[in-house]
Amino acid sequence: MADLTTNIGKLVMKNPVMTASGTFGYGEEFSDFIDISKIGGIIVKGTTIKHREGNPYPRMAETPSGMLNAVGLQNKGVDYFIEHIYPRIKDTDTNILVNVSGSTVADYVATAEKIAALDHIPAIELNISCPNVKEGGMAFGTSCASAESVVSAVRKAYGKTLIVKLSPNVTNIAEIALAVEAAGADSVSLINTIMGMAINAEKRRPVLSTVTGGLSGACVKPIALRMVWQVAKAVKIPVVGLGGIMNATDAVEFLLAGASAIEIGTANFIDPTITIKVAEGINDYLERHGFKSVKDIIGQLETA
Amino acid sequence: MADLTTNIGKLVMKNPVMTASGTFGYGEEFSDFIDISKIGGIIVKGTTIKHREGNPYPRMAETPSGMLNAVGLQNKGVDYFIEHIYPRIKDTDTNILVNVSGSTVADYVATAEKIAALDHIPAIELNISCPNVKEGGMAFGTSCASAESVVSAVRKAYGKTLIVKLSPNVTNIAEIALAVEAAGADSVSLINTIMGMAINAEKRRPVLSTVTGGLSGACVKPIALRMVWQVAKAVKIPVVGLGGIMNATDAVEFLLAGASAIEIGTANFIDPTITIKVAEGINDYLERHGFKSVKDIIGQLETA
Amino acid sequence: MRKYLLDLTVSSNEKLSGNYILMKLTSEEKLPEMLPGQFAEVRVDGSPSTFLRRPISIHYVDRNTNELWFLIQLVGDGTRKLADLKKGDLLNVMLPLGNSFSMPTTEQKELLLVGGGVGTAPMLMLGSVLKNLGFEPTFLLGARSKKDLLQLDKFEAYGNVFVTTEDATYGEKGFVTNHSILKQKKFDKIYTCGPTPMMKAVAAYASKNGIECEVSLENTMACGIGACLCCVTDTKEGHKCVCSDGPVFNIKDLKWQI
Amino acid sequence: MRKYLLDLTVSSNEKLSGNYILMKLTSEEKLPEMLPGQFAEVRVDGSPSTFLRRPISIHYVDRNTNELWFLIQLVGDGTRKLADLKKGDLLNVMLPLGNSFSMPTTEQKELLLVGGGVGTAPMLMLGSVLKNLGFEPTFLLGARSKKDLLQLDKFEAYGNVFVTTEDATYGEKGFVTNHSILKQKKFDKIYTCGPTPMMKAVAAYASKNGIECEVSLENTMACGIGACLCCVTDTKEGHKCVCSDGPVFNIKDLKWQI
Ligand SMILES: Cc1cc2nc3c(=O)[nH]c(=O)nc-3n(C[C@H](O)[C@H](O)[C@H](O)COP(=O)(O)OP(=O)(O)OC[C@H]3O[C@@H](n4cnc5c(N)ncnc54)[C@H](O)[C@@H]3O)c2cc1C
Ligand SMILES: Cc1cc2nc3c(=O)[nH]c(=O)nc-3n(C[C@H](O)[C@H](O)[C@H](O)COP(=O)(O)OP(=O)(O)OC[C@H]3O[C@@H](n4cnc5c(N)ncnc54)[C@H](O)[C@@H]3O)c2cc1C
Ligand SMILES: Cc1cc2nc3c(=O)[nH]c(=O)nc-3n(C[C@H](O)[C@H](O)[C@H](O)COP(=O)(O)O)c2cc1C
Ligand SMILES: Cc1cc2nc3c(=O)[nH]c(=O)nc-3n(C[C@H](O)[C@H](O)[C@H](O)COP(=O)(O)O)c2cc1C
Ligand code: FES
Ligand code: FES
Repeated sequence: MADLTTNIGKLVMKNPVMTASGTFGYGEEFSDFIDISKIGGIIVKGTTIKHREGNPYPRMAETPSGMLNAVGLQNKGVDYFIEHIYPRIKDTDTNILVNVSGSTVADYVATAEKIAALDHIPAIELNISCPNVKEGGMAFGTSCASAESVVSAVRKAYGKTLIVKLSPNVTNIAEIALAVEAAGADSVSLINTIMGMAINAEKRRPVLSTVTGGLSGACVKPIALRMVWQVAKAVKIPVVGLGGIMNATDAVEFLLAGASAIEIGTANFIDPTITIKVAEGINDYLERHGFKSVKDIIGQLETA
Repeated sequence: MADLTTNIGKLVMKNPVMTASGTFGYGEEFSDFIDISKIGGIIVKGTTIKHREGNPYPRMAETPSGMLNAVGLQNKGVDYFIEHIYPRIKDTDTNILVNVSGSTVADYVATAEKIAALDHIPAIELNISCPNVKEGGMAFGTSCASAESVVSAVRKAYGKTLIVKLSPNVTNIAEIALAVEAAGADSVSLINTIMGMAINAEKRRPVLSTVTGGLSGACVKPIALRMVWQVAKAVKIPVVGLGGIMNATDAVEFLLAGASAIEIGTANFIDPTITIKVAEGINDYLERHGFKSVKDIIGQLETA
Repeated sequence: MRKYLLDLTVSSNEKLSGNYILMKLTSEEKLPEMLPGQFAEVRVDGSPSTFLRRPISIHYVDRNTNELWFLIQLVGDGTRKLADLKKGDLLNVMLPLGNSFSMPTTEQKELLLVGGGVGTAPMLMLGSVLKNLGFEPTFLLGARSKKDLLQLDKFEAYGNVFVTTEDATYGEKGFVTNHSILKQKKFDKIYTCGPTPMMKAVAAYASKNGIECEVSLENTMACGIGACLCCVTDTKEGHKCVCSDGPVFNIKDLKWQI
Repeated sequence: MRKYLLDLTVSSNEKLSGNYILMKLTSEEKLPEMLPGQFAEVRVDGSPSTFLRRPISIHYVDRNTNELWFLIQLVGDGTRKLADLKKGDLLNVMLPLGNSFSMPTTEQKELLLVGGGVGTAPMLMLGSVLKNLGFEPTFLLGARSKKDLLQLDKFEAYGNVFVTTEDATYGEKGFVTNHSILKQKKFDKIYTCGPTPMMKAVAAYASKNGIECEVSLENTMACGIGACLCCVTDTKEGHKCVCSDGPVFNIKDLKWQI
């Protein structure tokens, strides 16, 4: 057994596999299929200061090797989370992270402050990259100045590990990552979904209620991998890589490209046991290639 | 038979199907499989002022529902094209367009001027979006100012139909399209490839010689469709839509999203007869839905 | 209820009239508990255009032969690929998913089960369960045409079957809500599954006549287990997931304009 | 040469020792002309991870039975899917693609055909053509182990066959370039196809001994017909496409350091 432990800021994880926000519910939904405490970290649903109903349906469209979603951050709000959900999940023997979203800087800060008070939540993932909401969301993640402003504000209010989730819908993601690093983030995670669209030709109408939605799944992997590589070269803080990871080989590719940990999203829908399989598969890879620790392959892509 | 004719600037096409540059050679390569004069337009390889060897190999990697390429504009230069290739293809009974690339504004202008002198080339597609070259290429297509500068310079030198091919690797493609329109383009085409990357985990090396490459094929369709829709809403000039079109339904989706014509790229590799099938399929769609002309569906997506 | 991820073995896969298949699946282990109205998320292998699992209702569970039945309409690449499966092939399923039809209260004696098209699928399992509990359910099944009427003989084993076809090739002509049985008999509870317009018409009939009514909804699904929030429907308490809060809803909880 | 896009019918698909298949395809029409060294681009259906066609060499064409043979090593999802094809299934192919091995000049009598692993595939067709022209070609076939030696009996019909295996399970131990036949006999022309290190060793032997040598290269391909420029190799005249300028190159034109 190789050493799979990895660190993101002050966060120590038993293995580099986390679940991507919005694709794994609160973890409980998967506990009939796997022992969720064996996952390195569970990032729960996008949580906002107030209750959000999300977008009207249809919210999903299948695409070649992927899917579009337009959920739009449906959640019952941070207070409901603290009162009703946190007590149920807090003693899971793994890292539980909250994905924090908002429409204004004040929203982000207020939500982060409330989460900061929860002993069993060691880190948040700040979502400045949701393409499915009208206000805020992705807008914060598509310019250096706005990314910087929201991250610095949250940084002041939140002392534990702060991971900032970046949007791929930008010209230069490394630039945004640098701004976020300068603003005090402990880590960046990428990518959130890519803005896409589906049309029903027979009906001459968009498939999604919101016309556009966020693309995820195997199809985005080449783009995600490129961005993780670009960002890992640019910043000094640890990078969490995700986007289209479907199996252990994909996960190893992200680690080689420079990710210190990875997240699995859409693949959970196709195989609810995939997180465990990927953690095991990373171990197999390390053993087969004679590496003692996952840290021995992080960023070890040879490009010369 | 519905009326399939469509216009791009002064260019009249017998049907809205064109071939995407770099995927259809000079057309001749496909003439054993189809009557290439039945295609609405053939856009030949990216052509530069001087001979280019392109990138070292490997230049190709397969990805989920797509592929990465790193050809890097290999071509024998515009003079060779004019002397050796143009005479062979000029009498094909369809529109032959040249895709013009360059490293500097002067290169673009010089190449466009030489092509302008060719009677049987009614239009050029200005490629300001190639992700596979070190200098120029995509750099011109990722900021409004540089896009504007190269397009205005070429506009002065080139009087026939000028289509500008946009890069999807940007935060706001509608903004770039507006800059290009203001600079005098007759049309915009989109999307070029999306920058991606592939890694061979066993070898811990990138698959492509250039590390990153351009993603194309079915996987990019949702992104391309979204961008075509955004751009078509923003500009007044006609839009040429492409990116992941694999069949007639895909093509109809782009027309509904606002494209006046479409291009087929990667799909030619899987089915060398696909251009003809798509043209026929568009006709079938129009007849089945009782439309007399393809113009009746361009931009007719109902989003309300 | 505990959910399982299982590789079941195809014991038969029969092409029915029209464009439907009846697939029977078995396992070395005893099949898990399943309730009427629940469904499975089926992984479709070898279909390049099918990325996600496909939701398919529990049509019937034969505890004697340890077989699970699916009744499937072939509408696209995924379902067509399922039709290629042969005896002995494996099918990966997540099940049982979702809630279920609720059992009648002590006052509810006359039960009407209305199915339209392939929406008849869950009605067989429901009918068999109700019959086992001592009820004599009435089935009202609607279809485009005779060839779209599925499993009639099976339904007849559990209750009286009434039929409408749109083209009058079998039973009464028209839609289920036009059937004369609705005028002849008074029902205490209605269960329905089928195309949305049909279910809305049934719901309207039920609500006009003060009859309790449960409908089984469809929606586009990604996870099938309440994790992704892709499959919501409007209810009086806001968006609810069809996959985990449903697929069965009582019409009094929905925001249908009926 | 005219290229065709054809749906051929599988007439047999045999699993060979090791991890290889021998697929025979036929057509109602007479199969088109094909030359030794040419290849086909095969569309693999029903394999979600196989987006592009797969290049496969013409292994042999049996004009009596109107059958085209492919010899395929199962290395990934695409080739494994091809192994599932059964008699009667259709396979969509573009063919014949690429150039071909050049025929010997009048001075070239002793011909050596060196194949390594599945690179032996085009050598059978080449051997049969040379034999038909009156030559007595010599085959030198290398493999990891006995189980990777393919079609030996077929090769023997067209010439003398010498063998090396890396593990000494058959023929001489070692690599093809260590085989004693190279010391015993003087060849006028060498044709080779196999792993690049093997072909380079053969090319080095040929160039040291002043023997003309043609190699059949592999590369990652997208179109197979010279349209996309994805498959280039370095030649003295710059980048050339392996699919249309090759796959066969004369080593004097390549920039190999040998
Ligand atoms: C809870 C539930 C239970 C179901 N039970 C059954 C069943 O027992 N038997 C059965 O045959 N079908 C059932 N369905 C529908 C079935 O899931 C779809 O027909 C199937 O997913 C289509 O897959 P496909 O790949 O063949 O078609 P696709 O290529 O995905 O789609 C073909 C066409 O069907 C439409 N479509 C696809 N999925 C759905 C959907 N979920 N709802 C409405 N339209 C859709 C598409 O828009 C398209 O027009 C059920 C659906 C749900 C949500
Ligand atoms: C001109 C030509 C002729 C060929 N003739 C034959 C033949 O007659 N019989 C035969 O078995 N194979 C032949 N090949 C190789 C064959 O094309 C590949 O083995 C096949 O494409 C692999 O597909 P896959 O989906 O099974 O594997 P993939 O999943 O695509 O790949 C599996 C592994 O093989 C490697 N690989 C894939 N394609 C190639 C390639 N083109 N070259 C080198 N490595 C590759 C991948 O990097 C990976 O490690 C030929 C290749 C060329 C270019
Ligand atoms: C249905 C769905 C809901 C999502 N909700 C969120 C969310 O609430 N917050 C967030 O940061 N990302 C959200 N995402 C994005 C994922 O966390 C992830 O970044 C993206 O899907 C790419 O990874 P994947 O390809 O592995 O799915 C969601 C994705 C999906 C598919
Ligand atoms: C192998 C290859 C070579 C290409 N070369 C060029 C080029 O020279 N000029 C250009 O503008 N686009 C080039 N492209 C981009 C295509 O023209 C097209 O924009 C892109 O592939 C998206 O369309 P598709 O998904 O239909 O292939 C190339 C694409 C491929 C796959
Ligand atoms: S399909 Fe994911 S919540 Fe219902
Ligand atoms: S594979 Fe396209 S040029 Fe060779």
